[in-house]
Amino acid sequence: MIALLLILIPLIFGFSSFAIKSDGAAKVWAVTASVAGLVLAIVAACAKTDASLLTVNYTWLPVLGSRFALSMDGMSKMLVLLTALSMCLIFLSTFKNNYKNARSFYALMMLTQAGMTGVFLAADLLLFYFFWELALIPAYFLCSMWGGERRIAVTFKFFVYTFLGSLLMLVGVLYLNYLSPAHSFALKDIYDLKLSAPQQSFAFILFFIAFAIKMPLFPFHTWQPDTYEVSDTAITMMLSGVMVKMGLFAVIRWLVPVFPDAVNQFGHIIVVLSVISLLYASFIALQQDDLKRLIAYSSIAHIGLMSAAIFVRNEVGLQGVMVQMFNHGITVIGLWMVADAVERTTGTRKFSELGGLAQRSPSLTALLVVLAFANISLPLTNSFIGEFLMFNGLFHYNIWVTAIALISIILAAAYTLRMVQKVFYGTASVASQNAAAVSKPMIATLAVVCILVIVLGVYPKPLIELTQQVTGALAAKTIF
Amino acid sequence: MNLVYLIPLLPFIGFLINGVFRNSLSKQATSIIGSGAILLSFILSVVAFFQVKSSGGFIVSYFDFINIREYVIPFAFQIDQLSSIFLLIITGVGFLIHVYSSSYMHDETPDHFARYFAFLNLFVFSMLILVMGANFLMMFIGWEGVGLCSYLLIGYWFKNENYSYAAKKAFVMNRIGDLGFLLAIFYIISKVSTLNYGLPGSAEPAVLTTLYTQFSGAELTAITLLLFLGAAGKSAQIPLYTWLPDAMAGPTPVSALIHAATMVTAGIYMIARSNILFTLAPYTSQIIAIIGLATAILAATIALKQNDIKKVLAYSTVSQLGYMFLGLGVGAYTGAVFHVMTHAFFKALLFLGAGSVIHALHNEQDIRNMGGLKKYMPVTHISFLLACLAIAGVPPFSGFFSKDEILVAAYASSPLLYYIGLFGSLLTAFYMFRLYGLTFLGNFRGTEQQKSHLHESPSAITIPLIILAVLSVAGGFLGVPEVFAKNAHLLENWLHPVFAKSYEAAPVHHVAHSTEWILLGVSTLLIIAVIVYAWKRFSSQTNFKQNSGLALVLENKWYVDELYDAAIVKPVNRLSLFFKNVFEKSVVDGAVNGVGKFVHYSSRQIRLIQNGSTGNYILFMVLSVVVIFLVIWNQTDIVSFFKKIF
Amino acid sequence: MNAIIVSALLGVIMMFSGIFTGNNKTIRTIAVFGMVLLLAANLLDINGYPFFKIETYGMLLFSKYGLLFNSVIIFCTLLLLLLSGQAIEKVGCYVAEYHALIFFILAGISILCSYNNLLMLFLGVEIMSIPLYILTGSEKKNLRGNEASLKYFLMGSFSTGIMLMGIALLYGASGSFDLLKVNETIFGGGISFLSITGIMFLMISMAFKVSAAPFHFWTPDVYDGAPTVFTSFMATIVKAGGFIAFVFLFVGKQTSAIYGVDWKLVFSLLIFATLLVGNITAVYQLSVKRMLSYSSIAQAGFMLFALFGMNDTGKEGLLLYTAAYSLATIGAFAVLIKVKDISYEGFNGLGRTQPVLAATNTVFMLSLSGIPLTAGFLAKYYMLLSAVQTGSYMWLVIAAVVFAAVSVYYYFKVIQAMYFKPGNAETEPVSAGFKWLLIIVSALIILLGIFPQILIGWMYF
Amino acid sequence: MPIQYYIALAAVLFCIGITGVLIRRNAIIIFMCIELMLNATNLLLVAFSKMHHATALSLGKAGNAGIDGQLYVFFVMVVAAAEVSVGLAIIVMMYRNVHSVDINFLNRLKN
Amino acid sequence: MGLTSIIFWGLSVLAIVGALMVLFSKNPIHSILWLVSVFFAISGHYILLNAQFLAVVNIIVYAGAIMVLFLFVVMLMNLNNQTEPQKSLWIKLAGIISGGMVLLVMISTIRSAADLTGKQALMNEGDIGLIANLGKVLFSEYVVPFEVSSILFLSAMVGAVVIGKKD
Repeated sequence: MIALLLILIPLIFGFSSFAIKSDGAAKVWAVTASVAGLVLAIVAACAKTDASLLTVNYTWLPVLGSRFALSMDGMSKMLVLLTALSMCLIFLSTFKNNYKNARSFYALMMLTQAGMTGVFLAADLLLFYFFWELALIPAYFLCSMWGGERRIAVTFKFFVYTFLGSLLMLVGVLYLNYLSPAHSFALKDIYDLKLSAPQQSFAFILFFIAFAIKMPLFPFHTWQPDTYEVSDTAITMMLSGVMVKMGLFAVIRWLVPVFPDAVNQFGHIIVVLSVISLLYASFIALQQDDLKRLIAYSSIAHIGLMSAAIFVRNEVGLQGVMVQMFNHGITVIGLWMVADAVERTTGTRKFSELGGLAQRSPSLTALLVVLAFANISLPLTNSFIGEFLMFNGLFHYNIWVTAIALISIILAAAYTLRMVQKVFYGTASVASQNAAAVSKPMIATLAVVCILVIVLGVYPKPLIELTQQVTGALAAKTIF
Repeated sequence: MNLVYLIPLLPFIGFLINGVFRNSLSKQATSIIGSGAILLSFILSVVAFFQVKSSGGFIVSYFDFINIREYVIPFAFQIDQLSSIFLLIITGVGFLIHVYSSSYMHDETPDHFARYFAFLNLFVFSMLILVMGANFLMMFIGWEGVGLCSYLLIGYWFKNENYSYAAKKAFVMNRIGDLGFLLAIFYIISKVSTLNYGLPGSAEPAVLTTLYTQFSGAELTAITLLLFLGAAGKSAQIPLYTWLPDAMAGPTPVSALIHAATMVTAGIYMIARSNILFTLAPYTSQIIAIIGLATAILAATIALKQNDIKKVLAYSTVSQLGYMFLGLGVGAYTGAVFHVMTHAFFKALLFLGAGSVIHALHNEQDIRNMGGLKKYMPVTHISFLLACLAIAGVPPFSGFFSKDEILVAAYASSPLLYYIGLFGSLLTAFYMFRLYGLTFLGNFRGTEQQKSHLHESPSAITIPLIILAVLSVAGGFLGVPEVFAKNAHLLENWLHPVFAKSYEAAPVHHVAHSTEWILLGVSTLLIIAVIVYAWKRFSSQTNFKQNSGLALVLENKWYVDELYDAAIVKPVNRLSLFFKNVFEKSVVDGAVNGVGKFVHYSSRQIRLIQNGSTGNYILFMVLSVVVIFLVIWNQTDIVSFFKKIF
Repeated sequence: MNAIIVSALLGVIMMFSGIFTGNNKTIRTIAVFGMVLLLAANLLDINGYPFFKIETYGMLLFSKYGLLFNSVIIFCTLLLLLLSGQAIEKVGCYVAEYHALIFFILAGISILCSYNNLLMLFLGVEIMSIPLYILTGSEKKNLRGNEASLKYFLMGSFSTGIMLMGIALLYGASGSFDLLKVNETIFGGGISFLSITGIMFLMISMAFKVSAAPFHFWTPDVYDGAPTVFTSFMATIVKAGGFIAFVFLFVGKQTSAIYGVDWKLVFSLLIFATLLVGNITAVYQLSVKRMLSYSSIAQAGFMLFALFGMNDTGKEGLLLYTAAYSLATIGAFAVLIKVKDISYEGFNGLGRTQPVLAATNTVFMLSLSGIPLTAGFLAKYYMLLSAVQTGSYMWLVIAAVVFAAVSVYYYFKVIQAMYFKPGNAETEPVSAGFKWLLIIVSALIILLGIFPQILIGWMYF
Repeated sequence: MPIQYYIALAAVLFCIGITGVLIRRNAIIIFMCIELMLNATNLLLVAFSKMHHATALSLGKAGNAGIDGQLYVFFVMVVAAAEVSVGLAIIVMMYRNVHSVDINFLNRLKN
Repeated sequence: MGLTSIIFWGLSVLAIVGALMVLFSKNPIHSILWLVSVFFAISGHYILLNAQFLAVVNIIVYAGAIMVLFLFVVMLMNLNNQTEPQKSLWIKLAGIISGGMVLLVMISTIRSAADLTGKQALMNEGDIGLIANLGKVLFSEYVVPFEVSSILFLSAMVGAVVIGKKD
């Protein structure tokens, strides 16, 4: 029941938000919804496995063999929690921002949330596909309506790109359905499929491209920096904090267990691709001149590592990915908040025009430094555990790959600190001198994020315990 | 024993208070909180020390930091002989430097002052975690933590872009070492599924007590080399030493605490901690010895021609660290730790003294503009002189004992190492007294304005100087070699449990007492001779001509920075720019946009078929009819063709 | 049978209504009521209440599927009349006659929904086509309309000739026009080149009617030149009629390899060409109307999958596809008619000036591009499923989805114009009823997108 | 006569019709060519009708066998007549507006 | 070679020549007249095949009504040699080649059609083409299409009115 509510709340609040007349009320409405969602998500995360509470299974498309089935395991719980938390953080941190046509803005945000939550909960392949798209459409409108100059073209590229990916996945869905003797989409039945190697390879490629675009993985990533750059930062937070996790989640939930042979066959290529992604993005980030683009590339790098850790197929790496999915979400949202604050107070994101902001807003600087170090996964920040485990997983796979991948931690330090240096240190530029004060909710939310970063960095046990069972089950099924 | 957690926690609390309330606390409150926290830690460290003394080492486990099916890494502290020594050094020297800082940094505004103390406290916290951690991961946590604090403190004056660049450089270079450290950790954990050191003498399965036997020789070599890479990064060894001199951008007490006394010795701590692994990997040990020695000599040569007071000290630090590595490499673990300790005393003293000078001269750091400070700053002068004597290795100052222990061990390993090492210590004596001479002797060469303000520093500065001077002078007696007195090497005895396994695995070659006497005698004589020469030469030097030839190369640090810049930094940046501006735009995104453009282009072309002429339309239709018939009649071929492709 | 007779009668009534009343509104009201009546009659027929019991000697065969399909078509026509009825008045002064022609066309389509004889196929196609030539040219002073009409007529007659040749050859091979007998003879016997050629010709002419490439050339020009309301009619209802005729010729015969001929290959080439031409050419269009006509080609490419698959999924899917596509296209054209400038720029800022129009139009575009939660998605899904179920030709399925992604480009350009581009789109006055109707259509699209069984389930209850 | 002769004749006429459609520009002539195509099929249908009749005769159950073909021809003529009336009306309408029946002038709608 | 054959070949040649002349006459009037002659030839074939009813209908409807309508329209428009547009040679060539290819396709079909070998079209006999038989079948089995074709006529009529009537 909770599973259904988790989707329904943002859905209902979202649709009703269109009807709200005043922008301020819409804002409050959205915050209410997100808080309600967060509470529910926490309840769900804390709930012991109680089938009736966490699963839903209704008849939906009998003619096609699809059911409206939702279920929550540890990974779902964690990601739903991340979604709900992120939305809360986003709405709160941007509380002082005024969006034109705010009711639509909040409505679309909540609809996207509903879609993403659905993706994490779906226990039926077709339903999963539905939610996958449902998350995309409002995001498209969001990015196109609120953001920078080139947003229409850029967002469109993003949309077509991801949509193409999903369509290929649709072919894969169809193919699986065709091969499934019961013509069922249920997660369990899909897992039980016995596919021949060529069948697996074919379907695997179709699914993988979709997920690789979503994650995004080199060389399918070019939509991402552009989109992150031009869309409004609140939206970017959602895209980068939660939506890219959809790709990783999907790989873990729908790809690896279903096509073990294909994963075995293509795993090596994908690991290499992921490591390339990791290093390539890091290299590019090294000379970025735009705050948002830098964070975007950094995000690509992190995702590359996660993808690599999935495809090395061992439990340690997988556990790392699980933890990191949550933690990366938190960290990157924090970074975007900083980017938003910087852009809103100074009016620019270019390093060449920034500098010395530390004198103007020391609190922001302090919080940024925490997040920056979380971004380079310093121990005792939340990202460390995940990266540690992932690199460890990678190490099990191959020491040289690990060594090469580890170069990224150097590069990460270089570009992240360069960002800190260029934006906050040095002598104050004109833009910095004239910077407005950072809004109180922003600072407060950022502080919450930083506290989360530290707390989860010191005590990651809840996250590990939440996902341990899933990891174990998956490992038992597919290892590997 | 349950209070152990307070040792790191107190500085952390200090950090939090100073950090969060930096805008509301007065400077005095800040310094009291900052220093007080460290003092309490120190007291607790002393308590811990005596606990260890009375009942041996112990491990306190708090919670599972990482708990996955394959392994558990606890968040645990291990207080044993080695870590308790380091605790004392860190908190003790740390406290002194905090006190010193409260005066030294007095010109800062309260919020920056508080920030400074917060960082300093955070540093102590991290350093304590580093040495108290009961496993390699805990060490890594501290390892990175100190790196962070070093970054923050080097870039403390963030308005200066060069400083923040230096901070970044320090951090990034450390990261290169971390790469090795992490790989080593993975290596260990994937082999034995634990990272715990294990208490010396305990039989519980842990890496350093029992499980190390599971590694093959090659694996040990790999692990130790990787660990050494980490140590080289943190402890500024070739090839990763260049960050340390640049790190002098930070406030001088920071240089004293972090970049001389404590953090940079983390590498030594790490190797000393995992000594058994290194002992069992003779190949690595050799490399360490060679690199250590090479670093010692290289840094010493550079220090000869530096004119920045802090730079000289920085290179001196690098050089001394090289000695410590030499000691580790030849199996003189105690000697290395001993040198860490004495070095902490006299190098902290030197830096603080230098700070005092700089303070007095209003941020003048060039020794060519100093001179004759002897009469203006007596306390500073005396303590500085003592420290110089200590570092030069003049008996009976502390440096003499520790350095000679290393050199003698080196001799036991290979006389060649000793000779080179001795040459290095002669260089040390020379540049230290060059520094001393130029700074304190002769006549003041600075501006009149500076001269009018010359004064001895306040007591918050001088008292730590005095305490450290005492320690520098007397610290050596903790490790009096056997030559002088039997069983007088207290440190050796104290640390013996930690290194017991190593000694079992590879018994230390003891040099015959007679040989040792000769070595000591010769080295002492030579050093004194060099000191005298340097004293003479630099006490009255007034004109400084442009360097040329080798001197110029030395002044420019062998052009290593330039080499790195040309060989690594620039290519990386160029590669990055290439990726960003060319590859990403033209190739990756170009392909994506190319598809879009291609669709557009085909759209324009295909619609030309739709040219409006009915005749053409029908013609196309008729042709299509023909084509379709051809397809039907040749379908077998076509189908097999498609099957081949798909 | 109900539908054929009632629609023919209604056609006659409409003819005469023009004589008795000059009031367009009355005529329209009569037409709407007539359409409702027709729908009711057809629905009664489905439920087993035929009004007439006529011996057809196997000329017509009423299947539930055909009748259901017919109902969908009639329902869509009803919507078209309701949404764009006023636009018919603006075409010319023969409002009653136009309506009469529409009813006659529906009679033709009703025949196509139930024919069982190649003669009825021929008559049905002609009854459907000839009035269309006229409707296309109904704006007599409009040169574009004239041109479209003549082009349509010439090419249509040409395809009639081809179809007749095909039928003649089939007759030669089988000795009968009865579909069952034709099937029995030609699909059951040995290799007959005569019937292969016959079927090919028949197929080509049907491909022409449903505007499958490379026989699509008339479509963009005719759709562009015809009065928009009739374009809408042609693109949806008439196309659906063509498809149902096409489907009855091929589907359900398990004809995948008669005489060693792999029909899938031919259909796959047709589909590929259609998708290619439709989608790619639509990308560069500047006028929404012309874009929609290319889009109709592209959609036909997807509908052809029903023929490619030749299985029940394809049949079910075609029903859903027709409903989804017709609803969305009728809606889109209804909005287009209201907008003064039919180029993309004309839609700039519609989201602000006419939020309801823009929102519903968005739903239509989403459905056309096959976004989940709209009927368009499940329709495409069914089509692809029917292709996948054949177990081969995966390249075609992949090509289809790639083209679907391309289609997003031009459909979303409309959405972009409406919401993201600055501008003040001007529209004709829009009544509240019109808006509500649009909302109902969108709601239907979404409803079908979530619960397609409310339509497909009818086939089996 | 062997049926092949008739088929060949019909095919020739049919293809001449097609060729005519392709090579002429006058809409009326094109339309006439289409009528020629229809007539070719008519001829073919009648020939087939007689062929089937002959086959049935040889099997001894002639009856009305093959009559379908001739009736079909009848309907084709009916349809053709209707088509011609509409077609010529359209051509005339076109002629009234542009004073030409040249299909090459029909190029307002393109691309 | 019997009389039937001679007539067959004569009519065939007339039909083909006539058809070709339709194409190649410059003057539309001539084209129409040649087409009429083709229709006559085809009617001759019908008679040969003993399909008298169709032969007559063909002459009345096609050669008579339809072609006269054509003639009427052409004369109304006053089309002649001078106004007759000509396509370029290349287009003509392309058209002829395409038409020829379709012919090839069809001919090869016939040649490959094994089930046609030995099949004869019944000449000069068989009474299915007689009006009585046709009528009986038309109004029994074919009554539905017959009635349905009325819809076609109605719509064509309405259409002609809509198009042809002056506003």
